[in-house]
Amino acid sequence: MKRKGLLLCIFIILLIFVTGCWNRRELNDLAIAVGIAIDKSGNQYKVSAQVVEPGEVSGKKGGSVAPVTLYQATGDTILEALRQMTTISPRKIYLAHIRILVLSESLAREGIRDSLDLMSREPETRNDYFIVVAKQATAEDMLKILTNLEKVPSIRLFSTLETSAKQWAPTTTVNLDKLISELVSEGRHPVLTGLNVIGDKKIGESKKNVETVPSPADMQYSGLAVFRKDKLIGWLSDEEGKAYNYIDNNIKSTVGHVNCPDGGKLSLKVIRSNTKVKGSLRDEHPRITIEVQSEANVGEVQCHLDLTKTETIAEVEKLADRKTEEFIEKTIKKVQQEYKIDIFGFGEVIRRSYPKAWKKLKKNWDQTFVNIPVNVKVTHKIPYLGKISNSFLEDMKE
Amino acid sequence: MFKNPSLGNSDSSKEPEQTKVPLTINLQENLQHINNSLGNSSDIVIREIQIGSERQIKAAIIFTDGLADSKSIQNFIMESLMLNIANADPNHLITSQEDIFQVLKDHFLTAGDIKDVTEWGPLLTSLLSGDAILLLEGYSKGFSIGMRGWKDRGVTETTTETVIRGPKEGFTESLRTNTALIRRKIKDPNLWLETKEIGRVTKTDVAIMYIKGIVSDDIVKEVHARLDRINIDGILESGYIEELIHDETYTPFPTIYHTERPDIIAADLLEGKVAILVDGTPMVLVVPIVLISFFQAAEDYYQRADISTLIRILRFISVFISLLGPALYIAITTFHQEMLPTQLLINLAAQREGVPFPAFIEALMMEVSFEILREASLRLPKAIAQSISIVGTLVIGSAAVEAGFISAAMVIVVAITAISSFVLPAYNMAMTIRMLRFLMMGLAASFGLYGIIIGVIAIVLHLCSLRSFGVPYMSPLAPFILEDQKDTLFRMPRWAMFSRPRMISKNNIIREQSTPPEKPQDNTGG
Amino acid sequence: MPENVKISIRQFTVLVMLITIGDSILVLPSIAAFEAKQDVWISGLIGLAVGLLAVYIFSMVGKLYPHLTLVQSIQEIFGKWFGTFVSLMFLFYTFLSVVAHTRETGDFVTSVMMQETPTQAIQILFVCIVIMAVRLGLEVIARTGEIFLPWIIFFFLILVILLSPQAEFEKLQPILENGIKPVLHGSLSCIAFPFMELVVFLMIFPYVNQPQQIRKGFLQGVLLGGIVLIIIITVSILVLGPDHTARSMYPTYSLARRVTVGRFFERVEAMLALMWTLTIFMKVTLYFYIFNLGLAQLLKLKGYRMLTLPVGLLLIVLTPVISPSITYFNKVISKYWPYFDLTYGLLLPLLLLAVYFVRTKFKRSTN
Amino acid sequence: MLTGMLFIVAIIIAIEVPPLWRKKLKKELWAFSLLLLFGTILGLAQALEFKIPNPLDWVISVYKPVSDLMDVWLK
Repeated sequence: MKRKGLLLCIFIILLIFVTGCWNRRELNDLAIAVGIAIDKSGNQYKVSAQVVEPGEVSGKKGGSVAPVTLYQATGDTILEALRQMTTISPRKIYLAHIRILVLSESLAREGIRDSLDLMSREPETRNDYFIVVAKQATAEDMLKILTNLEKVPSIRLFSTLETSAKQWAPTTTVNLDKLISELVSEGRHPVLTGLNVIGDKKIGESKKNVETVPSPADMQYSGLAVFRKDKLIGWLSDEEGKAYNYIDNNIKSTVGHVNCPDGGKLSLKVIRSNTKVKGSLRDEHPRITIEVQSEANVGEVQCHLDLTKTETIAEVEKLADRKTEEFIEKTIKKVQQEYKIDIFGFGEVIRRSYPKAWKKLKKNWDQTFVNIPVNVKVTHKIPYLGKISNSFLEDMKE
Repeated sequence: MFKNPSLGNSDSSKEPEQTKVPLTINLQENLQHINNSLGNSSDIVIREIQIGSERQIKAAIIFTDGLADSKSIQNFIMESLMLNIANADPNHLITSQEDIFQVLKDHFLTAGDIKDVTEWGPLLTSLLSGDAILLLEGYSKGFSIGMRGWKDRGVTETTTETVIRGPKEGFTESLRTNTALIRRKIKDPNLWLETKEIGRVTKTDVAIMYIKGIVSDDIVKEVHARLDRINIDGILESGYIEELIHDETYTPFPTIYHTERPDIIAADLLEGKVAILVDGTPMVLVVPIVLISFFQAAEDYYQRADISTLIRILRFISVFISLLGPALYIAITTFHQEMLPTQLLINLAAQREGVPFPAFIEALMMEVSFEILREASLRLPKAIAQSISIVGTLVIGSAAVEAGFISAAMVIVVAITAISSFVLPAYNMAMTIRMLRFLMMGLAASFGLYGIIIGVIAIVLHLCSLRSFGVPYMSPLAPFILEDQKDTLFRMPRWAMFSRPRMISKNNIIREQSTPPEKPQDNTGG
Repeated sequence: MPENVKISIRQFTVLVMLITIGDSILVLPSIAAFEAKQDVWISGLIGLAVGLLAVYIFSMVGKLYPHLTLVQSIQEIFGKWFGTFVSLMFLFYTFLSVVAHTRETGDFVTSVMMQETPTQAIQILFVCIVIMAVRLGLEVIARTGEIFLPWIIFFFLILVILLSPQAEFEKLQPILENGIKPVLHGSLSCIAFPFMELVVFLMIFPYVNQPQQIRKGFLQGVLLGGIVLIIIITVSILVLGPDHTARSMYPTYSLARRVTVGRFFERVEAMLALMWTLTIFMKVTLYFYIFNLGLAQLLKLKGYRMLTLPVGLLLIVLTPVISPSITYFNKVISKYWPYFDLTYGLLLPLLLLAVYFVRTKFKRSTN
Repeated sequence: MLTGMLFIVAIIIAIEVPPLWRKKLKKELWAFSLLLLFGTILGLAQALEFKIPNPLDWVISVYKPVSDLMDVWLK
């Protein structure tokens, strides 16, 4: 019996060797796509995939060839276009390492729904890349610019967005899961960060771009694209973007300035911020209260203030509170009046606290949203002043 | 398939023809018989003498040159018989009326170990074991006198199991020395020693050692039964015994432990295990054994508990690497590229640019060439072995990478795997892991991580089904025994290791009752 | 008696726990969240409560004939002909469960990891080790369970701990948005999948070495396994949200994709996912064992081992038959299978108890 | 597919039948053979692309009323 068992084992192992290897793909059979751009051309999709040239990217060698290449194809569906790329590319496009998905503004205005299904259905893709909108440009242009510091442009786009969202706040990182959950939510509309090219696009496409200082062309994130469901309807400026992130409790750290009472400016580094959005119901009419609690350090002083006094600090805190409140309120007003849709998730807030009332409200929530009273309350706390207390400007007699 | 077709007695009956034949009275005939039986072998020394006060009795001393200590024979047999008898007290004069044997034994032979032999079988065996045989004219019996003494390697430092801290001595090829080495460590009267003779031709001495009262009697009985079942012409090394008595042949895992360190044997005996010593080899077998024992080095118990625990965890990690390292690399780089961070993936892809083989073949080539190098350096003299390993690792490795046959990452993986496999204290277990590594690589190459997990499940199932002399191989992990966890994944402080393994020593499990050391009362007031 | 082995009460508890987790850890959050949305954790709690009750009933049934397996005691209670029929139905149920679970494993591995590999190949490999395990016997299965349990718990904890920073408690609100009915509907699958399927343990009661402790061990195992399931359901909701949970085929896998620690420990879902093949493996193995054992006992054979290979072949042949498409299969599993489970997990034990008591009463009164 | 199937069946027979035969376990041999035959027939039917009834369809037909009732009741 034992020997028979052994025989069986050998048989199974043989079977495995003979039949296995369906899914096997060697590393050098892969075209590692790091960025995908989707444009609309007529009724078809034009898909561009930025593919890494591994030998050029990884240290040692590096030379005359660009670190990435761009494959483009047009098809009725995105998957068809992707597969059509194999007529150009020697290897199969491998999607698991996409870092960034760029959608063109024109596509976004028509609706991004169809583009997203593939990305969420395809088992190969993951959900850790960011989705951005190419502002007033085609998406493919965004993947054509060569960059410095980070040889692979898509990886650079990824880390740029991550860093700026962390340090500066007007941009926001949106991945597929978040986008989809906002798309299906009844009480919220999505936003995406915008991306555009600054400088000379033509030079940006050649290696010359990384040979000169500063680069003639570069990519920059700016503004947030506002969507009604899956259609882009407008843009928010950087400051409004920051306000959006305040409301969304998305601020990791940022910098803002206040005007000193005697003129001049004082900038504050926000190091921690926490936002609570509360909904309440008064006679069937919803109201929203936004409470922001920020911790900020003094970053730069360009005016005469005696920071050694606690009263001054309290005063600066007040100033900062009012400043932040103002721009948050302004942004909400703008969205209410101009775009008339709820991108802040106030509807979700009401749904969570008042599920019964929400059932009635949800039918025309966006109309309700336009007139919803919002109360913003910001409190700053300034625990530290940086390396020095009073500015040397104080002692510098003119 | 390979079983002996005629397990009858056809060939075994021929050999022991002489065992029962008695000696004759005629001395010359007896000597002739010895010469005939041994084919006039030149190392058999036959010294004919005449003893008695009047030298009236013809006698012969027979011994094997090289096995018997000829100096002792001269001092304690020849001198006594040839000189002392002549000068002896007249009361003890040898006369032909008396039983001369009794007289000789009682008054003249100044040797310790004297046995009567009346049949040819035992006579020849003890002659060839190094005893001196004394035959007398007119008697159909003789003496076998313990005069064994041959050139011996002596107790030296072990070469296969070295330690930083702990005793350095190792067993030798002589059974007696080995039992003495163990006795020196355990001076308890309950340390029992039973000897058997196994091997129809070699007649090798096999000793079973255990501590009565600690060992489980069932296991001793089982060991006896299995040893008695052996019917083989020769035992040259304990490996013969191991293969003939272990529980399961169709397994890559060893179910019997072997060591050449007396301190390990002593520790195992104290845990209630049974040691099987075989004459002619320094490798002593221990049964029953569990998987965890192969992860426990002697040093674990001489160093402090925290160090030992960390080192033991390191050992588990290295076994994991050694078993699954190349398999995981193959699976991840050929099936699950999404698991790699982007930058790493790009680097690996860059290394693989231009490598003509699939990762599996690449790994297989590297692993096989490593095994060749390892085996080669094992067989060569130490000095050459080193240069071989330098040539193998540095020259071939880097040349293969330069030439673009192999990716550098693969060299790293194979190298770390190879080094990890040497961390295990037990060489035979390391070999097992190596064999299974190839199986896992095959599974990984065809089914990726899924194949690996299936392989791991199969290995665990197999391990759980194994037993060593009735003790489950995976205990105390499965069946889980909480008290025995103190010396499994961790090594608890000495005072916490209060009991013996539950599964091995079924009765008498209390081992110590010491309490944790207390801090002295601080009376200085500082 | 084809088997003459004993497992300890600890091993029994471990097996119960592993089987409770079983395949439920993969599919339950999705199926239950489809009905109950964000209140699915309440469904889980209801499921656990009913499950504990059911286990209590199982142990009562087990005490009627402590030395007989379920198939044997069915015949003892229902009489020869009807008993044989019920036993056959029960075996049909266990066999169909094995087929469905094997199919599930194949689908899972194929759809998340190896799209181009034929499901059949995955299943054949899987069934091979299942047969190997079953041929080695209950003792080995139980010991293997003991080896795997710490690993499963370890990886489960890793998953939960690493995901805890991403948990958003607002996602649990509003509680009972649509009243209690969807929650009850969701709890149906929470009762059936993990707990009702434990009825098969009635087949191994006689092999536990301390029968008087079975009830305690059983309840412990179910409680621990149930807690693991409730935690995974809750974490799915907290991290993924109800919509995503209901939409994914394998929410736990989506969860594992979310794991990221400081950009270096991420993309480990394949590793974590494979840990769940361990629990499914244990479940399939036990069911397969029980089917073979039950069949051997029904036919009064000397041992069950010769049945394993033909049954394995049958299993491989049937897996593609039962699932022409994943939509069909998922619909059957989420809509009809719970009732199938309930029939054997609740109705059968209650019927056994009722008939037993009626018969003993009747006997006593006639005597 | 077909040959692979028959090959597997042959292997199974080679593994199981001799010991059963040697031990003269008639009933076991019958049970084994019937199961194997059943499996082989189903497998061949599948390999030749005959339609095999799906046991889950039976389950559906039994439980559909219950399920529909529950759906209505718990809506």
